[in-house]
Amino acid sequence: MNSLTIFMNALLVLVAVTGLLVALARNPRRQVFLGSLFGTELALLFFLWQAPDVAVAELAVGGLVLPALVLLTLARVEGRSK
Amino acid sequence: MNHFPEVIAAWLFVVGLYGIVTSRHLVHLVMCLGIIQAGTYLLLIAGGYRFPPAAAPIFETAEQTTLTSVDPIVQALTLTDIVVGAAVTALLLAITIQIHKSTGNLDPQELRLMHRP
Amino acid sequence: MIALAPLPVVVPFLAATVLLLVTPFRHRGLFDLFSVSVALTAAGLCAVLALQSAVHPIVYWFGGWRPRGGVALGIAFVVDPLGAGLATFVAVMVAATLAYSWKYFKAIKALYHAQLLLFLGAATGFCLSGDLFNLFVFYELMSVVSYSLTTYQSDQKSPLIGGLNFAVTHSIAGALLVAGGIGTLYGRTGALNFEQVGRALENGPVDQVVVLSLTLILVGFFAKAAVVPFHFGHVDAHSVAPTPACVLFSTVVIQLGIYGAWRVYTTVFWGALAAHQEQVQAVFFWAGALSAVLGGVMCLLQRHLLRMLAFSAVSHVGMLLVGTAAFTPDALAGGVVYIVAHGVTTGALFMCAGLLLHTWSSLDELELRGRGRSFPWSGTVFFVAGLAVSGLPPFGMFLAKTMLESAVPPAHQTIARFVFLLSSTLTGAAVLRAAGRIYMGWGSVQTPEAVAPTGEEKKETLGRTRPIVMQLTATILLLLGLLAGQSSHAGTVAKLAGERFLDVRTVREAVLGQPVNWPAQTVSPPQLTWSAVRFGMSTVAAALTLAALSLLYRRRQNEWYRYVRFSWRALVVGLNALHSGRVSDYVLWLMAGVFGLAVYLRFVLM
Amino acid sequence: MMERFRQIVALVLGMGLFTLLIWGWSALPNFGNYPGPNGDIVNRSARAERQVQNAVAAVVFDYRGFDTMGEEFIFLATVMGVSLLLRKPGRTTDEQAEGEQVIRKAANQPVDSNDAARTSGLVFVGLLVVLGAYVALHGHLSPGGGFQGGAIVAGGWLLIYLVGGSEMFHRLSSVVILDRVEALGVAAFILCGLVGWLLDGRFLGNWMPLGQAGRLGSAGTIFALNVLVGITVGAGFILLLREFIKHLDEVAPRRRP
Repeated sequence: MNSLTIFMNALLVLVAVTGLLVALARNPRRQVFLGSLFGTELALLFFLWQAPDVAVAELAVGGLVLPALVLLTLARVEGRSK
Repeated sequence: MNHFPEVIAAWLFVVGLYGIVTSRHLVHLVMCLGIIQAGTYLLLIAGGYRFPPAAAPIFETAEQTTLTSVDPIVQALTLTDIVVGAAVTALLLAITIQIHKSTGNLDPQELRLMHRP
Repeated sequence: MIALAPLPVVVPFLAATVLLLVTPFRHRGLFDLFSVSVALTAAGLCAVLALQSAVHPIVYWFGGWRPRGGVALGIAFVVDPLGAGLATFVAVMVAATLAYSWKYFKAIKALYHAQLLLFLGAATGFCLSGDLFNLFVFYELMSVVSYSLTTYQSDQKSPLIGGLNFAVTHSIAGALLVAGGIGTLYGRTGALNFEQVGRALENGPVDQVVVLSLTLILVGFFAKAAVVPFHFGHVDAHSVAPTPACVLFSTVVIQLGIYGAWRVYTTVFWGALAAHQEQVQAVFFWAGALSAVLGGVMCLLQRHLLRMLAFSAVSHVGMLLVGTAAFTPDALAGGVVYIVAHGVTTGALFMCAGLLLHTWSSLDELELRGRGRSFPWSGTVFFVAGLAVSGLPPFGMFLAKTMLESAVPPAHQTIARFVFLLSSTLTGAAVLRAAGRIYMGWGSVQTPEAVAPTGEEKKETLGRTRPIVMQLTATILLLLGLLAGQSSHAGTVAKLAGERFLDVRTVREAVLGQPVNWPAQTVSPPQLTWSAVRFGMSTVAAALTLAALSLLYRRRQNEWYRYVRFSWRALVVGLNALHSGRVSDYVLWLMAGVFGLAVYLRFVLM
Repeated sequence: MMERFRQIVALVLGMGLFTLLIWGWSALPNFGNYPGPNGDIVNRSARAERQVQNAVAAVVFDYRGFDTMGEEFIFLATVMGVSLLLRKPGRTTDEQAEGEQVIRKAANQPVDSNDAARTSGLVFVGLLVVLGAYVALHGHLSPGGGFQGGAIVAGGWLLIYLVGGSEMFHRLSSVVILDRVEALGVAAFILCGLVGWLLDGRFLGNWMPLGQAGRLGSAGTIFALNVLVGITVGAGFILLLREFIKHLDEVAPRRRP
């Protein structure tokens, strides 16, 4: 195990934990931020795995556009109930 | 630890499924679907990696093509998969908004398709 | 010679983008005319491909990336008569659906037409593709279009919930199961081309990787094919989607799911599992038997017309699986005739139901009692289609069932016969009962089905919709169903197609090696014996009797009768409760299905 | 009660599935031992044959360009589906676009956006759009490509909404134009493939001059398709955002009376 593998495995554990937190989070708003974090971690992992194309795509989509869509949805569905 | 990435991919699949089954909010359900999709990305990309640390499949000079690199095909597949995942997520979110509009309820356990006479 | 292979996909796709671009010149009739002619063009192209591929398998490499030393870098279309024939059928069904929806919906730009054309391109691509990931892409495109067709009436509650259930279960099936299975196979073989993956698996051991990928891919396609217990999301969507979409869901989408399973199994896993064929085929057989029986029973218990027809489709897909589980050329030939004949006949039924919805804004059999009297024409079509569904000679369904039945290996004959009899009787009886109740006004409203779930329908059509066009399309489809029953033509062609589909060696040589012709082969037309006709007539008689019994049902104070009524009601309530409409239950079924199948395959294959 | 039961069943099945997947995948090659051969062949030959530096772009737009075409249509179908879903009932979407011009006067403004914040925000919009265009244009040379670039541009557009409010966002993203742009992008993708088919029967074949690897206009159709995908994806994502923001406007006045 060199430092690179340690870093990879640590990142994998982080991804696993964040994924679990997203699934267990009951508050959708917190979930969006966790989800965005999850996407960013995945992107970092893909950078490490020498997949920069996928990493950029995941960063743009999973870290930015999709969380934005989710936030817009949440604003819409919670707006009326308040 | 030879298959650690696959273990994490399996974990993400199962966590996502558990989240969907126990979900009480449609937005939460959609996010859990995203976790399952992330499991697929991990599985694919991990399958193309190489030790000792190989280079990314980007070749600025012709000499670099002779070095060992990681698999570009899985990366292309994952890109396609990300688009598909984003597409499905967007559609489901739109359905969520409409469901909220017509029923005012977003709990998947309480949404019923047809009524009992 | 010009390579036509990409055109059946490219033409509808291009036409869809054209429709989106010319929106300013809004003219509804023009959209209808344009899209129907595009679908017919695609059908013609597919038919030409089918004829061409009768001589030799057509292998088309996109971008000209031919395999190098047996390694396929590009994507191939591998066209054989069976796949191309199925693609033709799909195109004809889409054309019929488009013709049926002539001035049907309020036009929202040309989005409806564009969606249907995208669906067509995806479905033909699915039939012709010879690459695992490409197959997945078309699978997903079909799914995405299906979701948005289901939710077309986005201001109503039930289409949205039905669409949600459909989308969630299918996305899991696509993303987790099919994509996961492909990823697993890629991890082992490093390839995506069917033949290359198949060759690599053949040279390797039958181990966990094979078991897991087979499980994931089979369940993924079974979920697409509405096989019990993965049919829930389908039934929900079929009962709430706009009628034209339902036609395609019940006659094309689920059958393509079966076709996908055939295609992947026979190319990718065939060689590797040569020693275990019986054990794998048992999966097809028993999954089919379960679907056929449960679907049939559920079909009879419904009062909502579209839901009833959806369960009928589930039951028929089950019969299809039972009949083709042996994977012999004759079995697959019967399967193809079955898909076509079932498609056109059930399509006619759906179209008649759509006319009722257009006129009365209801799809409830009990509410509609006697209201169909003003439509003697479509009433006749509905009734005759009901007889055809239960297996009346000389309709296509009868020929197909006979071919399927004779292809079942002797060891399973008894069970298969029983399943066929039960399923045909139950689905036929349900349709005939509905025909009697709606178009003749027979029967009482206080029947056991009254406790089945039902929906509130709103009209999806416009005032300008033409009932005559709807009835005409339904009639044409029914006549096509009659045409498909001509054993000397349809049967022979199908048998030859079945032989080609299973000629694994020739296809592999054509894909990874040099172009080859099919070996010379002659087939005899399927034999229609008197005993087959007798069997067909007896299922029809049984269906008519059952329908009559349920129409004659009256409340009586008899002790024995009360017991029957009680258990019948319990069955209705219990089975309908199983179909809870909750997406989380459906996901649990999916998980259980994957787990169960994997455990079974683990013990029989390793 | 029922819910508890469902949780337990999900846990049990989930654990079973977890074991199953790990059991199955444990027979795959160890992590870091990608066996080939397809990827290696692509890596060795793509640069010489297609004058492309990024092998992933070569796979996406050339070797497996047909998949990408399907993917484009999945994206198109989604945008169509979302605009169908989120339309106002009873009106066609074009009429709706005209009608909204009026409604939007009352649309919401971000709470604390003073002019300085808005101006500096808009600078970032420009930066993101330029970055997105750069990523899309250089997909065949460096990491990134049409899809990534398009998504980044859409992110920039989102910033317009954040700093300028929905009024400015809607004014800058006309549905009439974006719809056409998106459809044109996809149509051009197909037409580019059809030209290859007409020239020598290879659909999506690389028929443009290949140029010199490392230059901007190199790699033939890989470059062209990359740009087209960028245009389609950018327009599509902006349309998606627009549909969602449009719905927000309906509740916004109610939220802050």
